[in-house]
Amino acid sequence: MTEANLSAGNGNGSPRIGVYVCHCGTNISATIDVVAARDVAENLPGVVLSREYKYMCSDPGQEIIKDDIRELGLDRIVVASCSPCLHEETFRNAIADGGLNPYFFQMVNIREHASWVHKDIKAATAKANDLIRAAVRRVRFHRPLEARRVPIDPRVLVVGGGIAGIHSALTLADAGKKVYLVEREPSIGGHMAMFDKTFPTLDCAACILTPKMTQVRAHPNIEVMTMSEVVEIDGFVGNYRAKIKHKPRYILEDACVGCLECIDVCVFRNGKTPDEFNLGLSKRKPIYIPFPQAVPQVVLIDPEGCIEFRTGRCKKTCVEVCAERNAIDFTQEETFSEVEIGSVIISTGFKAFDARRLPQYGYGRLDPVYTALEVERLVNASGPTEGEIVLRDGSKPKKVGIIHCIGSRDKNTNVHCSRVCCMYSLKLAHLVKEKTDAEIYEFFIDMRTGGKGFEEFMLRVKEEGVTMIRGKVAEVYPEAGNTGRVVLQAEDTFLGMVRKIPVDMVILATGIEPQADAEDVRRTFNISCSTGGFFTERHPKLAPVSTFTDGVFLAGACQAPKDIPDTVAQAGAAAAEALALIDAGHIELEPNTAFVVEEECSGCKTCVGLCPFSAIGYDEGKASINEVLCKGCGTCVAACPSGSIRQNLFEDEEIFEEIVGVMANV
Amino acid sequence: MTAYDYYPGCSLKGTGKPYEESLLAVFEALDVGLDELDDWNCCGATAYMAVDEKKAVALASRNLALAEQSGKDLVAPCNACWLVLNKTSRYLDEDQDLNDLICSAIAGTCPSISGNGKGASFEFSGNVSVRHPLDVLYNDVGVEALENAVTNPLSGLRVAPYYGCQIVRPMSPFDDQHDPMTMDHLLAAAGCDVASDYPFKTRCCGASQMMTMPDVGIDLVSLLLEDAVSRDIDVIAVACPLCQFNLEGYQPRVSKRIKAETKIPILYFTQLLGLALGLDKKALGIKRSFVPVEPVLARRASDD
Amino acid sequence: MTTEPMIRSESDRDPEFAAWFTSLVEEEKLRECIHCGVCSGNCPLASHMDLGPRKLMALSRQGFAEDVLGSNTIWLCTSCYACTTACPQQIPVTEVMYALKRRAIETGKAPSRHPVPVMAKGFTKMVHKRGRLTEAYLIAGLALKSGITRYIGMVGVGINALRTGRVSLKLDSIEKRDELSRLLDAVDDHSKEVSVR
Amino acid sequence: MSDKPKVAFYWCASCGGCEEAIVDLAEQLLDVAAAVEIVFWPVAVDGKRSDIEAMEDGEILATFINGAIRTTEQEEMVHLLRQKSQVLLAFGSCAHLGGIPGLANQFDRETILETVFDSTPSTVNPEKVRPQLEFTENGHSVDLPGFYETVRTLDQVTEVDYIVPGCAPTPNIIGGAVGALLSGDDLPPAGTVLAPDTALCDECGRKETKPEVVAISEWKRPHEVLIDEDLCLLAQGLVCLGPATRAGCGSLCIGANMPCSGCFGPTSRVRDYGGKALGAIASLVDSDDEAEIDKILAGIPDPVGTFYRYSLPASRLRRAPMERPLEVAAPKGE
Amino acid sequence: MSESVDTQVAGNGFEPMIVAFFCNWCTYMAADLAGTSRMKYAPNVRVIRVMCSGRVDPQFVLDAMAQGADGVLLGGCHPGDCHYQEGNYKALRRYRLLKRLLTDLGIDEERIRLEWISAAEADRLRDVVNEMTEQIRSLGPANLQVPQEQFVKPVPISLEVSV
Repeated sequence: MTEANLSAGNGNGSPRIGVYVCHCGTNISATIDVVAARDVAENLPGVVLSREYKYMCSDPGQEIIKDDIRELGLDRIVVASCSPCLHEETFRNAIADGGLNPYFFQMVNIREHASWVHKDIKAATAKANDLIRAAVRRVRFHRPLEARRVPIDPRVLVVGGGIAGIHSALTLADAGKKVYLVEREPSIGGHMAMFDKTFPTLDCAACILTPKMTQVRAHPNIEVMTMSEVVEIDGFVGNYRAKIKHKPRYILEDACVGCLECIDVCVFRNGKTPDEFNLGLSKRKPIYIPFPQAVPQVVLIDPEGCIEFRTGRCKKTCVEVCAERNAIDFTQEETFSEVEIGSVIISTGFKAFDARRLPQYGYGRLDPVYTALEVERLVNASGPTEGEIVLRDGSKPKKVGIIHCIGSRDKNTNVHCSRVCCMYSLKLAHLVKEKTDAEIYEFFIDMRTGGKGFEEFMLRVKEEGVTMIRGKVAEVYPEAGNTGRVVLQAEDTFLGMVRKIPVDMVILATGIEPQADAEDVRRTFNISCSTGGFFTERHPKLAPVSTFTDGVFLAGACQAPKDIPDTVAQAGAAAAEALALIDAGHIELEPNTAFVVEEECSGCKTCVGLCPFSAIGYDEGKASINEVLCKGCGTCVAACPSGSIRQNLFEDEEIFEEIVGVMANV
Repeated sequence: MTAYDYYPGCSLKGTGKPYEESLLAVFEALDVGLDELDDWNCCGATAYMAVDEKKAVALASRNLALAEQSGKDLVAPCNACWLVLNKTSRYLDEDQDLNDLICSAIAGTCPSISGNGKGASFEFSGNVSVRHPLDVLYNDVGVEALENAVTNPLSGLRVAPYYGCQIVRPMSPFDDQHDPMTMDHLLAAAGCDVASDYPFKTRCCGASQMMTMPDVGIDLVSLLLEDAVSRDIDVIAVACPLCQFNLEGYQPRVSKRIKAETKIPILYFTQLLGLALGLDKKALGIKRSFVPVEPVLARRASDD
Repeated sequence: MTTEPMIRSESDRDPEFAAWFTSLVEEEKLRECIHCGVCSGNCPLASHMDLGPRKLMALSRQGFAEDVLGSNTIWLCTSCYACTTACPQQIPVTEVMYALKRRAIETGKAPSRHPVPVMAKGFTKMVHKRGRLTEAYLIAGLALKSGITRYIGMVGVGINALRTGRVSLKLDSIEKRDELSRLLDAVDDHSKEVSVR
Repeated sequence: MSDKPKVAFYWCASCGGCEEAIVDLAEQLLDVAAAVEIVFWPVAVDGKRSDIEAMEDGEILATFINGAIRTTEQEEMVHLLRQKSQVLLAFGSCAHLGGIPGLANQFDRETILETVFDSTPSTVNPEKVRPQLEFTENGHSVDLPGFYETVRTLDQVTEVDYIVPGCAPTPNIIGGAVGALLSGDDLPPAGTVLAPDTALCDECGRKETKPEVVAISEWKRPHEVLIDEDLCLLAQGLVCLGPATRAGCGSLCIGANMPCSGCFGPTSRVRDYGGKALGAIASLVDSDDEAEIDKILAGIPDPVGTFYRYSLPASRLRRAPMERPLEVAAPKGE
Repeated sequence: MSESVDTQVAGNGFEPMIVAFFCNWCTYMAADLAGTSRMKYAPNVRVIRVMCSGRVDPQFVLDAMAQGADGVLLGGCHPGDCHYQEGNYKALRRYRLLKRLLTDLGIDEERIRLEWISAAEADRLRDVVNEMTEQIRSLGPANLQVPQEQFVKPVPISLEVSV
């Protein structure tokens, strides 16, 4: 390509380029010789001006660019600073303010990709120079573009009906938006519904959650789909379409009034199946309601346990008693439905660590060993023991050990800190102490009480006489002599001695893990996971509820372990982000779409089948790209055998020039 | 008939003699061949590693090199030997520099392995796995074959399986690290009443300290035995000559230490399997126990 | 009543030792200890140790070589690997113990008549020479070198072993003794630790 | 001396097919011959290098050069003719892109010489005699041209005004080129390939038979299958490079039921014919699994020969890496 | 490892130049994350951002090599994770054929590499860059950028009769 192909912004003559090298305080300038970089840039063809400055993204920094555009007639801008993911938008806006098309701009990433990852100043500076040279060469070929505007469907899909999903859904619905709330369990409520009290205020979890659940049920703008899962999603921001699978409940949801008579008359006199909601600490019948406050207030049938399903010869007393409403339907099958939405909030929550994975703690093998979640049910008034703390052998514990960090802070299981265990362990210590007056030992590694009122709560629990031992229990084994007790062996690192403490009850503070199927959810919604398996936010500081997929937001523990207040705050934030999108009515997208140059196209159709979004059509001997459907991947551009497809912002010339730029010094 | 190379290790020729006797008898009864490795040397145990690492590796490597000549899997009944040989084989696999060093040393100094003459060279092919008898009996022979061969089930004999430390840690290629079960299953197949409540099946017995710091050793053994006494264990079954000697040899001192009469026979699991297979007690080395075994067996008979 | 000073000044630290120590395990893993105490809690010998593995590691990281190499902790370790498998930071504690033992012997910091190093040395000597170990001779040698009195309580065991035919008084050795000792000499190289990976 | 415009033809590393192509103009040739004076055409007309050397600079209106540049003599002649001509045309694929002789750039010079003078089964050369640059006997000496390490295209040696593409150029293309030159007006910018700037599909008779989605699970070679005479060849699993190749030939090969092998080279938008064609062809593979992809692509046994059949010297890499890139100029054995 | 790579720059030895084409959504982000995590790796790679590995035209790879790159690294999303559903598969298909073409031409196969690196895998990005840099360092320069004068100098067939 020759200089003749250059398109100057001012319409005539050669481009007038301004280069700005940012110090980013010392983030860049400590490793990259910014003055040298500026000098190198100054001598590149087309560069009219080159500056270095402390903080290009600051207001004064942006003002410099604007002034230079106006005063020196710059028509191309290159800023060498941080990642374009961070400030590309900032500088484009500044350039537009300066009166130039914002796409006459190229950003060079010399911080994340150079100064922060190298130590050798010479090598890092050489790399920065190469990258700046590439940008200068490339920007000469930029053309004026306009952002694409896409309308936003105001309906929102909320995936997961725990406290995060509930709060998001209510916020959106109160703002007048239609919400589809999808929950895979038979009731919304999530883990919070299982808790007894919440730390540090000791509010009753049910007392604060159930009103919100009822609101969800009653809200005209919310459509709750339980026993349902999103199996497929396609489209793009503002215009998604989700396919939802509904598992059979064997009850007609609209007909059931939640009288629960069918449960009473079931041919099973007593429950035989471990009750999921009580973690198996009690039994339920095959026709049941998950818990008294369940939403929807509708029973369901578990075909595994139901005689009718197993033999087809049940008396069906349930059907008899429901004759009037006729809500029971043994023939229900899995169904699918589709909804159209503009944005999605993912609030799929967490999975409690399975303590069986650490056999040295005896869970599942030694009767006195419980998980924290089980104890939540034990202390709960509506739990299997109606709030009495009774052990599996029927006795009340006199000595209780609580072991922190089970499945957290452990490279053999999860490296991360689960963030809530210290506090919920203190809460359980308090509750168990209150109910049994047992002697309680908290074995912790580090007591993490960073939160409003948390430290005060810890002091209160100490005052109540709970013994704090700094050291993780190494082993739990049955005490000699058939006492039924177990011995906790740990180094008390305060004392520097190993201690053996026999107790009646052990509570394992199990950590928070991503849901077992987080990987599937991630794929379905095309978002990413961090190393630990939690969903990745767009930016850890500045976009904590956004994802890299526009219009898909995160709320709650699916993003990282967090407590209820943080979950609710994040759920509100996710709802607000969705509302901002909806109320803008449209969204501006990168104009990086591809287009076919008609007179160059031979109609070979190579591109047509390659587009995953069916954006390429073929008509009258030529291919053409539907700009609305094009997402700008550029696959067709690379494949076009006659070079007749271009991609805005990523034209062949631009990339070839970048190659020349980075290689120019070789 | 499947056959293995057999690496007895020093103990099985001394204090662990009944282990060797019963092992050979049981394997023969189950039609599994064991061919003693020609001119094997000491594995080095834990002591050598504490003095000189490279030499410790070289020492164990010589045995692996010998075993590679037949290519059969190598059965090492002593836990310490089993671990040292396995660990060495892993080092050789993972550390190429070390592997080169050892191979060239073998080539240069051991004509009986690498052949005579100049340019003798040696390379590990990695074709030999080091196996424990528990592994072989459980995974190769199988519980079912054993069950079928049992003629004299040891019902009513309350046996605590004790695995010791070095066959489950740091590697546990054939069993669960925290709750190993292979011996439990084998003993159950022999009809034993397996004491699954015995909590210390992988706790270190302290054997390596018994000679050097007897007080410490006695402490560790006491813990293991005291618990067994409290649980009415008839016999503790072991899979390692060091554990056996340690748990058995000091019971009079333990009795004083815990202030309770301690007379629990410590039998190799192979001895128990041999009894169940109806083999001759003498051939199984039962008579070589310090703690008399007959009373326990007799009590079982009277319980029947 | 003797008193041990419970204060350490910076001059007690040996930076070279600290650097050697942290380089034993790749990726500075040894610095990642979170002091949960599981190693000590799991250690069957912790009850007899002056430091226990956790404190030993902490002192080593800080370079207190004298405290570490002079401690009984390293000699009490029986290599049962309970600490290694339980460590939440996956620190190979047992292998580090081996390295500390070797360092103590090499630098002459091992207590001179302490039975553990004495036995270890006797063991290696016998194996180097004969290729195999004869238990009775090892014990006899140990008793002579580290003080015979402590073994008086062991006499009963010895008699039992003799009675049941479990003691061999014949010094065992392999055929190719010369090959083995030449092999061991050929790898006499202390330039690099290999085991802690 | 006539005042008809002077025209010259010259051949470098080529097969002679391009000369044939001129003869193939048939009656048209007579028209051309009548309109111009052919001052130099070694293959057909007697003439000496000295005749050209005697000419004024720019005396020749147009010189058509076919063949790639392989020897010193070719290079000298090309420079000479360039000097004497107003317009220099690269004629045919070899001059344009390097052509078939350019495939020699997969090997180094020594390998080629060794093959030719030594190792082919039909060679009998026990003394391993090789031609020499100079040979003197009885005071008479003869010399031979030097042989370059690398084959080059004409425009890598000298400035080229126009390109007449094809292996060989088809009569319509030649006719168009000559016509444009003689009419003298509206000449395109220098460097232009005198053929349409779209791909061959545009003029292919089978275009409309190509389905919108082509996904290939097995590549086939022409001798392996019965080829449907109407259906798009790519759709039949044949590696037809028409989509990547400049139009203008009238899709002659496809008319003869053979896939396009790319002699007209790329369109002006493409910098590396082979790279582009390879990208397009590979994209059509119907698998996302690496092993299966490899299996399907194994149906293209010789990627270099397939995608760079006519254009290796014109490719971005120009040739296979040389063992001793800095030593090539030094004669062997010195 | 990372440090040793970084410090080798100071020496006078051969420094490989690697041109990389990174997908905006995964490998480019991983490189950003490596930066925010202050990981250290070899400074030999020059990253050119594309929206998807599917945008990478084999011409780019050839062009970079022709201009003197000693290696070319392509970074895309893991199979099944493409931001555009399947662009990475297109990249894979082209890469497999291109790699064959290059190795047929006699170019070391280590010089071109396609890696799947998700946005979270900064450590992998670091390791891949370091590993590739070291591999190419040991291979030496690619020498694919053949200076013009080497085409121009005449080379005689042979001056003597070989024995």
